[in-house]
Amino acid sequence: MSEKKPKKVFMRGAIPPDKIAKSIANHQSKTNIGAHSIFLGQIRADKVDGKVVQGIEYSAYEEMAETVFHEIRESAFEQFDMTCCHIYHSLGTVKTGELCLFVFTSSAHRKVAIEACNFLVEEIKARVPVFGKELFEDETHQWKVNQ
Amino acid sequence: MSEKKPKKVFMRGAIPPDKIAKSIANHQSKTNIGAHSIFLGQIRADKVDGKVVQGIEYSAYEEMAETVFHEIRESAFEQFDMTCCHIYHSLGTVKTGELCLFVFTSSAHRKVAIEACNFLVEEIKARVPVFGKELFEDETHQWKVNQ
Amino acid sequence: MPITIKYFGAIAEATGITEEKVDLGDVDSIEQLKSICLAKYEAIGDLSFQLAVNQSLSSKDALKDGDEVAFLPPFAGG
Amino acid sequence: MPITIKYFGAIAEATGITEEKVDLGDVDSIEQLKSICLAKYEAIGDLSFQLAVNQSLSSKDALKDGDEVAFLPPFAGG
Repeated sequence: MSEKKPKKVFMRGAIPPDKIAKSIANHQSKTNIGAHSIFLGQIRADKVDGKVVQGIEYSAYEEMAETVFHEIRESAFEQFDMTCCHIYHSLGTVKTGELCLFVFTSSAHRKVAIEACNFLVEEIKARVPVFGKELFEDETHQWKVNQ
Repeated sequence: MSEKKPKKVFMRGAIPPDKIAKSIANHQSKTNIGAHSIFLGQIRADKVDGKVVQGIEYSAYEEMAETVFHEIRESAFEQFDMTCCHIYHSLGTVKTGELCLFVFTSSAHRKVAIEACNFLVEEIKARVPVFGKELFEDETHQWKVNQ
Repeated sequence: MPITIKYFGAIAEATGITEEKVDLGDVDSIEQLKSICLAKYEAIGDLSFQLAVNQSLSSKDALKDGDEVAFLPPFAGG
Repeated sequence: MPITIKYFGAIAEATGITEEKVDLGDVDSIEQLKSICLAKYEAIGDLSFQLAVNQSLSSKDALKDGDEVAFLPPFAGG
């Protein structure tokens, strides 16, 4: 429970795969961990009325969003016996095929890590004031809405 | 469904974090993917009668295990609308803090990727003939049994 | 009563601004503020949004000096 | 009837070997084979295991020429 202090979630642009490798490597000294669960959101090239999404431009009500991210982490630590929990979300433009969300949970046992990760993903999608502008190749756009 | 051909799951020694980054990067050209779910098994320094596990030496009935891994993947592709599915498992010695299992599923939507990943992990733990010798610092050992 | 209003995403696109400071006079409820904004920016009437007061989606209706009210369109994180 | 027997993990440790080819004579059932092995390697009597025939955990009892029988201790993958 040593990582409960507020941590910055937002980062500019896409999340590089190397960041995920580094996060994993940073946990190899924590030998009470038996399982990691990771969720990654990737930008899909959805087709809308014949136009293809080229990327999403993310914006947020940043102060509120960081507060909600923190509340969600606290709530996850209360419910699940996690060792660690990390969340990163992009702001600005993320191109199709690139990563916009990285959720990483660790625990002694697999079920805890997996359930905590699922909880975090659902909470993030439902509760965090992040907005996404889907950009088309003809420079038009539409606003994304989470299902 | 293009990756249903049999693929080798076993690799010698620990799974390096870089392998995970590379697998993720390899999927950035597949722009029909919206979500990845990853499970990682890491060796815990469990304490047994005052002795601490230093690592696990994995062995397997390899021919049967590769067949079962293949059946599990096929079954996952039948049940879940996955874009891709990758499984890697260590053989030989993996030290505490290192990774021994890497399960990676991708799909257009998060629920499919997450459920498929969970299915694969449970099936692997239950059905694949892999054996683990937990090594202690005094050169004694005990045989691991999945719960 | 001076307050700050913030607009995000599709709402900011409709209002043409992302933030404004206004003095509401004797207006002191969220519902009244909402009516004022809808009259001022007709385009947001067609959009769905919820309101946060001081970064929280509370349901209370009272407004006080210095509050920050945010118009939030549907969330799209992840 | 010649068959191959494989031993894994804790079972191989108890038998001291990982594989042997045996001629079972007129023995042609898994149950008989199991009794023979338990008599030959007493230590495996205390261990839990299941048997695979030709890489499959089938429940059929008949053995035929060239079958591969494996003694599998509890699984520990992942």
